[in-house]
Amino acid sequence: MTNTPVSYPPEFARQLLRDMLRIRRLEERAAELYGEAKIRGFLHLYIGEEAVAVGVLHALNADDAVVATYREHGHALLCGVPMGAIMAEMYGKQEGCSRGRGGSMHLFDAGTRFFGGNAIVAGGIPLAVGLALAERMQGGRRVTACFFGEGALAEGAAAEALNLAALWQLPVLFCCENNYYAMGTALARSQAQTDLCAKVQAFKVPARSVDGMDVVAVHEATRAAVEAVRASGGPQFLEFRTYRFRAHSMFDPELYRDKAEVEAWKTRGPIHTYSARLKAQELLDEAGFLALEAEAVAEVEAAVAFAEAGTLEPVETLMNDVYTPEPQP
Amino acid sequence: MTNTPVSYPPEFARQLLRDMLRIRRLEERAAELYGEAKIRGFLHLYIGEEAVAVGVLHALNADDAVVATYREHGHALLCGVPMGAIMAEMYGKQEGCSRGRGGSMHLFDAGTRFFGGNAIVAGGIPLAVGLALAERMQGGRRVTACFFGEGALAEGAAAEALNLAALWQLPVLFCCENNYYAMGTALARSQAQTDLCAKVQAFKVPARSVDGMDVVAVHEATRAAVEAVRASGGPQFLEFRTYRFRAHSMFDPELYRDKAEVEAWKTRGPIHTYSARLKAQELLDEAGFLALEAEAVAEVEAAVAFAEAGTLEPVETLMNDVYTPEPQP
Amino acid sequence: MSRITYREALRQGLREALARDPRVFLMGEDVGRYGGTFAVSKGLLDEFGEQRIRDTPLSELGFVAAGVGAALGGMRPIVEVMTVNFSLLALDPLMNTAAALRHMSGGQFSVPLVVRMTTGAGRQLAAQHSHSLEGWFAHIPGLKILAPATLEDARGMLWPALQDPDLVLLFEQGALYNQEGELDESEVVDIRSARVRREGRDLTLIAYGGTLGKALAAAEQLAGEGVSAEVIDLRVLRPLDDATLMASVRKTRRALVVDEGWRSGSLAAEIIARIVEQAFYDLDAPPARVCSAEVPMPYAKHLEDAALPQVPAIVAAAKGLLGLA
Amino acid sequence: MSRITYREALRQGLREALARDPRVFLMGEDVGRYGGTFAVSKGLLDEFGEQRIRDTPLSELGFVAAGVGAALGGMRPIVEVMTVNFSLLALDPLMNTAAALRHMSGGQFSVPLVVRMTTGAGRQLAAQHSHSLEGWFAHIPGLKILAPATLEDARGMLWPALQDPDLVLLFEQGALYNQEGELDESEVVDIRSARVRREGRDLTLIAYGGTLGKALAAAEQLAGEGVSAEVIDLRVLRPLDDATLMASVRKTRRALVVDEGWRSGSLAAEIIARIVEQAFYDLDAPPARVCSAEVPMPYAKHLEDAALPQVPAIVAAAKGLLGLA
Ligand SMILES: Cc1ncc(C[n+]2csc(CCOP(=O)(O)OP(=O)(O)O)c2C)c(N)n1
Ligand SMILES: Cc1ncc(C[n+]2csc(CCOP(=O)(O)OP(=O)(O)O)c2C)c(N)n1
Ligand SMILES: [Mg+2]
Ligand SMILES: [Mg+2]
Repeated sequence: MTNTPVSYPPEFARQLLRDMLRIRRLEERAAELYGEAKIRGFLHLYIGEEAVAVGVLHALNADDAVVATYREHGHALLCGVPMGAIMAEMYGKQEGCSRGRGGSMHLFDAGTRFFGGNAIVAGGIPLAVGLALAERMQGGRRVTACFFGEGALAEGAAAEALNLAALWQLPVLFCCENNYYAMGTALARSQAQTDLCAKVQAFKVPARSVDGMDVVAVHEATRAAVEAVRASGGPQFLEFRTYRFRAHSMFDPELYRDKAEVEAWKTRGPIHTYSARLKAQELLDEAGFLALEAEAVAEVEAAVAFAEAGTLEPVETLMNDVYTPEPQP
Repeated sequence: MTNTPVSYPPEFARQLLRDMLRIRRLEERAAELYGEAKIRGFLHLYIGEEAVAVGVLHALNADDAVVATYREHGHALLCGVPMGAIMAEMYGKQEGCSRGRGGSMHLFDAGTRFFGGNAIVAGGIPLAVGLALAERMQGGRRVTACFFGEGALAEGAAAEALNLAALWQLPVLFCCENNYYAMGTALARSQAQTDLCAKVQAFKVPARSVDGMDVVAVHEATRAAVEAVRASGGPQFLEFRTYRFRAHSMFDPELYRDKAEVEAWKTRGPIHTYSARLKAQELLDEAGFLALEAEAVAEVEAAVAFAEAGTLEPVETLMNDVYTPEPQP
Repeated sequence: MSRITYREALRQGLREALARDPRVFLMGEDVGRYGGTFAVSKGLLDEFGEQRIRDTPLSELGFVAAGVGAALGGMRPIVEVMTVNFSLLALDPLMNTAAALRHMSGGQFSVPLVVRMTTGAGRQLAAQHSHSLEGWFAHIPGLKILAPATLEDARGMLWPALQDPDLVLLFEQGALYNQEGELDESEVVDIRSARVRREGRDLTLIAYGGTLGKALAAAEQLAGEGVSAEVIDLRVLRPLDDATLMASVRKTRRALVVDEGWRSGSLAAEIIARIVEQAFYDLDAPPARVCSAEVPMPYAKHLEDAALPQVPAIVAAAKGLLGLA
Repeated sequence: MSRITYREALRQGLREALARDPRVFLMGEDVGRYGGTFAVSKGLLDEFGEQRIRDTPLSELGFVAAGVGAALGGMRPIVEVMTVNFSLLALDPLMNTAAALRHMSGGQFSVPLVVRMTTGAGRQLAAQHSHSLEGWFAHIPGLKILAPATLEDARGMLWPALQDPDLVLLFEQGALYNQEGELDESEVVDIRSARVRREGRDLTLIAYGGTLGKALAAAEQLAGEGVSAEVIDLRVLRPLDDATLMASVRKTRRALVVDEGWRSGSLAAEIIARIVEQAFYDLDAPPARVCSAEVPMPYAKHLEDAALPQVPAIVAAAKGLLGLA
């Protein structure tokens, strides 16, 4: 798969790489800032899995809805949330995309229909089904894409949501990021059925497994699935086989997996394999790569500067937005 | 299937009929008593489904555990709870099997390892998995049989429990009483996947569908499944296709199904078809049938008399057993 | 004025809302073909069709969360959880998501969802079908809680609840479904205030939902014994209408809360705490409460009766407060 | 005496229980290979093996209910729900089944299950990971609730909880895991009583779990200002130890409850109600409370701090009670 030619227009082919780099550099920086105690709480990095968010989100329209998890910096960014607003959110500044109240796990953006930032495992899945129901009832054609990990598929919420989506034929794209671990629990140690597509198909949701380390494979599979959702009105499920290169969160001592396993997956890293392909096809040269890198780093540093310059929400407004304010007459 | 010969010893062959009659007459009487306001609350009748409880429970050992639903008079009876204790429970008398505190939906009997009487749909399923876990950890060979309706399979609790049982290979016999309706909601209107065995197999629990109107088929399938559980240590799932001839509960106007459908199923009624087979094979004659009938009616009337003669728990002990009393020194 | 049951009043409210706003739809277990477990939604399927009267699978967590999503997506869903007992399966989307979403998103997303559920005991449905948890839900910031006790509120609370931009839980008292009376069509129903249902001088009885009728009956009986009890119907359990409560308590100087919830950690405790915080020096006696016994509800009628607040206990507690015991 | 953290004290308790009774086992998400989300169970998998240290799938409802079943089946399970926030997925087996089972079966089945969970805020984990719901759980009849605030209780409460024949919920305070101190090995730990952690004359501060340390700090500061505060650690949130509470309040005549739960419907409200019911005429001032703001917990540190009970607010409220404001 990794050797199939990239047949995209050069601009778009590079865009995919650019976006993976943007996520990678953003998160590497966030990890550093966590070390400096600028960012606190739980911080879950997506490093190694970037091909999934990038490949999927480039296959959606701007007005499609997206529901994600606590590992969602990349998804927010690709939905169009400015990097500065993401970084400021992690700093707890009111310039953040959730005014600093959400932090890393609760990025939101109404403008781009990015519905979070959900820190309850599987909690976003039935929520996405409801968004799709609303779309269907209003006669719209927008898709709701919902991201979650393979661990979430053991939750009852996932089973109930899959059934509802299939029963009512709702336009949901289920995007399962199978990175083989839920915190420290390997898939085979938590689910009797490790063939996730088989599990999901039994709910009558069409399902397909995809190489999640290959941004082109992700993008192509998603385009087909989104088309199927729009054509049929019903749900589709994609399993993206991927891997997180870092710990689950900043507290994880990683006792549960071999270094060798991590290293083996790293050789399939989505960024270096894809940029190698681009270079092999002469869609990119080293200078071009360095330019993209520099661009990403510059964006990150600007985001950090934005966050640093950000301000704290006054304590006086703490109680605002527990309820929606009454419209002023 | 209904025409295959009954190859059981005559005594046992008649026992199956006797037990179906006992349940039927008990419940018909309970319905009358509900009309007389002797029994209150919710009352869910099993009429039409008797072959399932009888066929299954005769395949279990006395010390196997049983977990049932709110439609459990028959299961309690076949586990060995005296009919009088069941009737007294529905009367709310302290001679009832739950001291009159449980009513129809909460029959319990520690002595026979009958774990209720659970009125939360699907609530008994993970409970049964836990009982089986305890058995496994203590090195026992007893099976836990768990009854529930097809509607329960849409609950997240069911999905989580099936996965746990398969993952940990626990000795549970899942007995799904598929009567095609959950209250007024037909299976096809509530689950995208109507092939319940396919759904369950996807969780890696071996599953088989059985004619639930044929007590012999139920019994044979259960014997095989119980043997498989004891041999493998792992779970088995049986779908019994059956039908309730009465309303869901005493409040149900039955707007959701055709009279014709009900009548069609009634021609397959488990009692008259089985007694016809016994007669055809000369394992039973009309006098023998009437004797069984008379016996059942007498047992029911004795149970009613027992319940009528029962006493009310003194109000003073209302608060007993919210907590377990301290052992007296 | 028209003669009507609490059930019919609720149905009228549903019908009006469905007719008035095409974004409104009803979803829950057996709301359609079955006609509603307690027949509240009977006939609505024929009138409004399958799209707007949606029978769901047995998946409380799933369809409540889907209701949250549908509200976010522009609809005005009414989700019926058959009884509050089963809502324990759906607390995560209610508390962790819907109630928190607006605040944690920095004010970006409101959840205009109404969840209806039947609450309360009194029908011999035993431990797993008799909870009164509306007061317990009132602990959760971000949601509003309504407890219609009158026909007017049964009919009239739904529409303002649907106009409310935030999650509203509407608790219907199961024991009231068959209660019949004259509906005052002219009453304007808000979802903000408590109401004085009977004026009095000597003490304030504070009740709601299933206990309002009992408090009124107790007041009647007390009147016969020369005691003038004021009766307040809370109506809205969150946020509480402190002003109405305190005005009454300052006047009568004595308060008795009647609450079907279990005593410890009841809404009654919160009301007592507020009275103490806001009106301590106006009190002539410690505020008191009559609640349910702290026991899983038994099936047997006499035990269930003993476990629930009853008129004689309310009368006795009221007299106790007045030193008439 | 040995120097130890709250986390290590909890681990000692687990290790001792596992060693002492072969029926005891621990199950929950990531208790094994990962080493425990908060490292409480670190090392136990190696020591006791996979049968007794069981990693579960992400299925809170399923494995909590399985714990109930395993308890019925003769084991003594300790189920870890990673944090109280996720226990909202498992309320049905806890409230509808385990807490009700003994009563509704007429006394036939007890459920000797211990459920451990992390509770509380203070670590910038935001709205979905910061609930303090232990006081809310205390509303439910049929269960017992423990809130260890000291090293001795962190180590010592587990064993008596396992001896208890009924469902016990044990809430560990997340913000205390790293707290270090001297463990008094000689202390006998019960799971029935509240404890006076500091004697005083002028008012009673009532706290538990995460607020005990703050109450003690406030008492210290008050002492510097000439105010003698008694500090009570509730320890057991259900059933409450009224005797210890009332003895102190009758002595000091003033009470302030410090509770990390949201204010409305808090355990603090229940305690105020009880004080009023049992000691009204002994009071020199209305009992008061310092609770969390009624807001989904924000991420930003300064907002989280503002939402939680803090020492200055406790000191100010205490002085207010004494008319020193
Ligand atoms: C309901 C719930 N249970 C437990 C947790 C704690 N937790 C956070 S992430 C996680 C692992 C989830 O694994 P997976 O779904 O595979 O997603 P991944 O983190 O691998 O992307 C767990 C157990 C939670 N947030 N919510
Ligand atoms: C969690 C839950 N939701 C809803 C109900 C109300 N209810 C009781 S029985 C029932 C139908 C169950 O159908 P099924 O599982 O097929 O069993 P059957 O009654 O047909 O035997 C419903 C919806 C309940 N008791 N528990
Ligand atoms: Mg994963
Ligand atoms: Mg059924």
